[in-house]
Amino acid sequence: MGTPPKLTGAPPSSARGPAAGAPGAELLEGAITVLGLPEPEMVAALSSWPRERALDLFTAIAQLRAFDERAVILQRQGRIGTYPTFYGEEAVQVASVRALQNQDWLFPTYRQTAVATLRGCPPLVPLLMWRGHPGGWHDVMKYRVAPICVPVATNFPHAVGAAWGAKLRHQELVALAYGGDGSTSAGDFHEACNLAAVMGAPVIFLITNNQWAISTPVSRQTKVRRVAEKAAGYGMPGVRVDAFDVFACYQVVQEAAERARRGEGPTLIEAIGYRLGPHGTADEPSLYRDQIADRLWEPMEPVRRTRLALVAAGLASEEELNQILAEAAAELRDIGDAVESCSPASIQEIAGSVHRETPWELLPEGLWEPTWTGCGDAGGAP
Amino acid sequence: MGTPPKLTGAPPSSARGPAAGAPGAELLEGAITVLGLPEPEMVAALSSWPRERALDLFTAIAQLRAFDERAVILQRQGRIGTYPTFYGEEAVQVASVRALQNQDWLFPTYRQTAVATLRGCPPLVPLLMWRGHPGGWHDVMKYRVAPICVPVATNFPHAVGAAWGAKLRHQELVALAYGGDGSTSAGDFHEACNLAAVMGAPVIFLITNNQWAISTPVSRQTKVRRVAEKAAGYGMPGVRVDAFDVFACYQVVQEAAERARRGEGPTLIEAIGYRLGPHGTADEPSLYRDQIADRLWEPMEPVRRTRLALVAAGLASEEELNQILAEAAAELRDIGDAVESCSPASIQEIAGSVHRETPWELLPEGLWEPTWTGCGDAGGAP
Amino acid sequence: MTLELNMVEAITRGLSQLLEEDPAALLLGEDIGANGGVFRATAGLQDRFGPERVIDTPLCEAGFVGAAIGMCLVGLHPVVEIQFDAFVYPAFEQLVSQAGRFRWRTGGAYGLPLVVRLPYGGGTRAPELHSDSPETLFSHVPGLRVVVPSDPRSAGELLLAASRCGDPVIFLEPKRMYRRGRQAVPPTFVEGDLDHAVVVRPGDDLTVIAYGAMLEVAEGAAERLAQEGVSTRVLDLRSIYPLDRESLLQAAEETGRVLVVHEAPRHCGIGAEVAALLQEEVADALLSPTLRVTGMDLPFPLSQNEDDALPSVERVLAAAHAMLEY
Amino acid sequence: MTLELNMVEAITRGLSQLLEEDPAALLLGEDIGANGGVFRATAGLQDRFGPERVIDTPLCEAGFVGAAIGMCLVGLHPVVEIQFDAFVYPAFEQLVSQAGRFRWRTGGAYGLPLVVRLPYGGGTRAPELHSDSPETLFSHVPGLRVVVPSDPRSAGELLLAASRCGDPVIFLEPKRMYRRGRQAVPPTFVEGDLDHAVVVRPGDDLTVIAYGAMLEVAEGAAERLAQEGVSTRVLDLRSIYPLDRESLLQAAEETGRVLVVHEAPRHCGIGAEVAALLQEEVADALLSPTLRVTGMDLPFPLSQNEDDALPSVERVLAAAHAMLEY
Ligand SMILES: Cc1ncc(C[n+]2csc(CCOP(=O)(O)OP(=O)(O)O)c2C)c(N)n1
Ligand SMILES: Cc1ncc(C[n+]2csc(CCOP(=O)(O)OP(=O)(O)O)c2C)c(N)n1
Ligand SMILES: [Mg+2]
Ligand SMILES: [Mg+2]
Repeated sequence: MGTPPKLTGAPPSSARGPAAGAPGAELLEGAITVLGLPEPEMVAALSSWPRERALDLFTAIAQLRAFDERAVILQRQGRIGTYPTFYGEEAVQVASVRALQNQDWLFPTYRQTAVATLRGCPPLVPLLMWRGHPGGWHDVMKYRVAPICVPVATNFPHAVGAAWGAKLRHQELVALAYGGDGSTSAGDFHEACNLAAVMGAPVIFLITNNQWAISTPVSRQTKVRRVAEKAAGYGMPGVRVDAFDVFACYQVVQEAAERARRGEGPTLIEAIGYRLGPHGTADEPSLYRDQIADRLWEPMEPVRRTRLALVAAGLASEEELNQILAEAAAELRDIGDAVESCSPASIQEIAGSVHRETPWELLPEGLWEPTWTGCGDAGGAP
Repeated sequence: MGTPPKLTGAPPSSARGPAAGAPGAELLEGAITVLGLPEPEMVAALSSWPRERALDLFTAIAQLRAFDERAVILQRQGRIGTYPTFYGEEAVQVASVRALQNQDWLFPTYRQTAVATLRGCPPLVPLLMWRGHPGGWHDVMKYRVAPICVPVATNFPHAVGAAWGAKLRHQELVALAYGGDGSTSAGDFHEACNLAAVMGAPVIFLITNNQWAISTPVSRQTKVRRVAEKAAGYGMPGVRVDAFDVFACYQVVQEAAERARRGEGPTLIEAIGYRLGPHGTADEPSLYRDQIADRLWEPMEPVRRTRLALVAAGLASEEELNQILAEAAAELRDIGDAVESCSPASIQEIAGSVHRETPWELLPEGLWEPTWTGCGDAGGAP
Repeated sequence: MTLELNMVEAITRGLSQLLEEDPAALLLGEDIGANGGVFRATAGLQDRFGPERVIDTPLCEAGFVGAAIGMCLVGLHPVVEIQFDAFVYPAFEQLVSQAGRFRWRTGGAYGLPLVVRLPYGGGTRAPELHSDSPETLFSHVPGLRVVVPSDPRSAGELLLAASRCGDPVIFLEPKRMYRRGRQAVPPTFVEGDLDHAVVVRPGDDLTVIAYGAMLEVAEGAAERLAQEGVSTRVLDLRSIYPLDRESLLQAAEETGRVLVVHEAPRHCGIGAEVAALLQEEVADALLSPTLRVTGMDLPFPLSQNEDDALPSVERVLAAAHAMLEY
Repeated sequence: MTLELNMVEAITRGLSQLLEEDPAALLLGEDIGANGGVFRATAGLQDRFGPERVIDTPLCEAGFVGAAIGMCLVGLHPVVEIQFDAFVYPAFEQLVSQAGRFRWRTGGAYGLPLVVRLPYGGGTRAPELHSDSPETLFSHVPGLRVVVPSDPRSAGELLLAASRCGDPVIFLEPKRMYRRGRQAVPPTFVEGDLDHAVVVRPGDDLTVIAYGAMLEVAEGAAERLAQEGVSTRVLDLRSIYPLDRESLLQAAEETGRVLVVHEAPRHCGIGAEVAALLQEEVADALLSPTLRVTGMDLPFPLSQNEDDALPSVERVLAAAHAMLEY
């Protein structure tokens, strides 16, 4: 369930766009893209990218992919609980982290549970969270990555507050909040966008329009299927970009961050993609969408698409890229054991983590202080 | 406090627009207007209006004005509690009721507490509400006017549901929800607009942009001071109209209602005005806005402006219009006595009005059924 | 002829019966159409009744709960599904400031035939905010009815009653029980009784009051106590607000000891209300304090620790023994 | 040298002291700038501290409460004003699903220095939804502190403590007491004690527990009881969550009778929790049931009937007499 049925037979020769007839492909029209350009132009565009940066981006994509595939396996093995795969969204997630600086804040949702690992958080930590271990929280201050946000859209105001607050304190800092097409229907999205625009908060709303909210198609989510068109109503720029294109997404996030740093306020970025996988491991897409049609989007799958482009642009060889993928996968091959071997926490420890001084109400039987041991670095900070 | 300081000396000769230098006057640019036209065109435009309809509109304006002035007096006399005057918003409110049909639903806020009276509800009823009498609720089903909504923006989804529900039941019906510039910042506004557009609900969002939310200017409420520009983000038309112009507002609401009846879905109407009075009787505008500058909007005051126009267009004489005003005022001269003479309700009656069958918890001492007597028709229905 | 259904199947059946018998009934929620809801409680209903009666909404709980209020005004009887417990919070204002106050605002004249279905509670190894028990909050808010079924039959019967009672009902479905075994139910449900708690097991020495998934725990404890020779009455509360005062007082008078079990946090929970009520009204009949075995005052733990926070047979037994030895 | 201030003046002073002493403190809310807030609690503060520390927000409670959470992450100490009690409901999800869970989500490492000021309660002849008492709801929600001052001095002192305690605090201000008389306060407030209830009147025969505006009612009743020769202790709870367990048990043990007064609805209110706790822990010390004099389980009545719903000295006396004669 974690990954959709792969294309049978030969992979499509080109990775410029989805195969003909892919549902919602028209949304890509007019979106900023590099990998979607005709090959000569694409190669020309990539030639301006330093090889190191290009390889770094590919490596990060490989790491996210390795995490996601490993997590899906661990879920199938019953070693972690239900898990929302981000298969296919690696490119936009990597670009969002790499195009920002380490002092910038990220506000992820359940769909970006590994972005903290791109800032050095051990992959064990998010996996522990999905295992339901209370040690599965990364150190938010150390990485400047907020806790994973489960209630849709509630992370948007947080990002606005962090960015606006930093502006008030004259700290040079940008905040980026992630969301999906479904999140744009929620009141908190609106209140956050409006507040950010009024206050000129240096925040980026990065909406990955993967065209589905569980079983709900974007056409039923909003009459304006182009999410970026919502920006005008707030008086902020809206930018549309190819979500499967790490280079285009990098540029767009970087430009938005520069605007923010120049004091020009928020930007709404719509990264147009398609949810290649199920909503999560408990989801059954066959109930509500045409699995055959969905496969027409497979050519856009970021690992393959980026690799084809890097090779075509002569920035790397197929071999070294496969090497990177292999290493990323190897890194995580045995992490399931680490996940399982992490000693469980006691309810007393958990009760001690709710307030600064634990009220007697929390645990009539008596109180303990939290001491997460051997579980990544979650909560490890003072 | 109920009405602002009147202009001293001679009233401005023209009522086409606010006096030069009026704050926020530029928002009127491009707004649909009849009374804002140069006099010859204005007269030509009015000539197409049947005299009866024109007089009916003026009469309704006079009635709302009489209600508002009386309510302010009763508040000063301590016979009712704090009261949010709608001084200056009579034109748009009258137009919204008269341009719709009696089967259409209205969803008023604290700022439109007398609209039910334009559908036959005794003025006593809303006055009783402001007195804090539990009988002060009009019969919502009889008038198809929802209860007064106090929490800003929460009435928008109700209007969407009524309109959408009627559409599902194939009832020919439109719903109109009122709101202010401040209400557009709230999540419920967004969720309602988006839901209405997706479902094609025959609903009208009538936003009176009076440029203030208590002490907060619209410039601090939204970066897009033209509220109508928010409509595009939902995929619905946005229309801008002169809020002090009963004729223009009538046209615009009628067109929106026709669109809705044709199955073309919701419309966002921005009625551009200016809050001529305080937010309410407890508000002290001198703390936060320039009372002198505010007076520059006084020429737009609907009673005077409409009267000047009707006379100029030869649709009525000054005398008969003054007669209408006098009668409207006379109607309510003694209503304060009726308000006071209404016998108070018992807490037992109130407790009996919360559930269909009153739970024992509500009144340990014992239960009574509600029997509102002699208080307008509130709750009178089966 | 009867059917053997689990709770979620019974709810599906109850909903389809509602849609069959009441042309004004309709269902609203996220992913309830083709997907049949994340718990499949509406599986097949959109195919049967069409997309105008089983409606997928955008992601906006306040918006569609508010819209359901408006639908009531034009004669519809909406049944709204909230996808998971904690996602009712965005709709909190619509429920508290609007739904619960509508009849009162109309002098008692008009109520809202609105049902909000809320899969709730822990024990399903779900992620954060997918295991809350918010019933206390709604029971403290005026104008709402709060109902919790405990088995397939009560789920179907109370659902029908909820939609027809004329007041807005927060209908909490113990999701942990959705697939916890089948029960014989009649081909069509009769309207359940919203006003009365049900004695699911008679007893004289002690009464354990529970609702929802905790019934199972209460019955498990009663069984163990029986082996000890303690005759334990188990009372299925079903209505959290209003409370069935008579049944509560009767339990105290007839068994002298009352123990309350719920998953929701302890502070100001239903257990507190029951304990306060009994000592106010029948203090003399009480042979021991009314003890509470409840969830803890902390965010519901992630899956590895949820069993630590959920009331268990052992915790109930410990409390029962303390009461019996009091 | 001391000052004579009423409660709203004391709050203004407490806020300005906070802004003076803590460069990271700032105020957010609707109309708190030039207008000084609808109750004038922030009057003059924007002039003194500038529009970057006393900030008028758009009309979006969820948005600015959520933004305040984000501000905490960059080292700010926001104090948010909600204009009236019922308008906190749109921010309910941000408080329940986010603010109260942040420290827990970080394994105890990071708390939110967030204060949400909430003018609350009845008795001011205000329109609908301007007189709610929502403290119970927040006290049932994990991770929040719920604090209620009762007089000018406690308002100033507890406000300072709330902003510095390291946990999110719902700070309920009994608006009915805002201008209810002045009290001598020091020129600068010391940090109040969030953990302990305060005996505001000693007594041995009976304890009346109250908070906020109900203190006045409790003291009025104690005065009348004194004339009858009944020595009544009055306990100002101050912290609704957590509760000061020791003071509660001590009151029960030393006076044998405990009566709880609050404006909030009765069902699952603080009175229920106190009554439940006492019978659990010190049943033997109780000479009578713990009675509750509370608001009613109905929408707070419009002004003409609000006195019927508010606890009064008479209602407290009636309950006290019942307890004394028990
Ligand atoms: C307030 C709220 N309501 C409902 C849910 C249940 N839910 C989880 S993800 C999801 C769909 C979100 O879709 P989208 O925003 O497009 O993000 P995606 O999952 O596609 O990345 C829903 C309805 C939730 N988490 N929060
Ligand atoms: C949710 C909510 N927050 C705050 C308030 C307090 N309040 C009442 S009216 C008002 C301003 C509304 O401004 P606007 O929407 O422009 O309408 P207007 O009063 O100008 O007609 C505020 C903040 C409220 N009623 N509801
Ligand atoms: Mg999506
Ligand atoms: Mg306004």
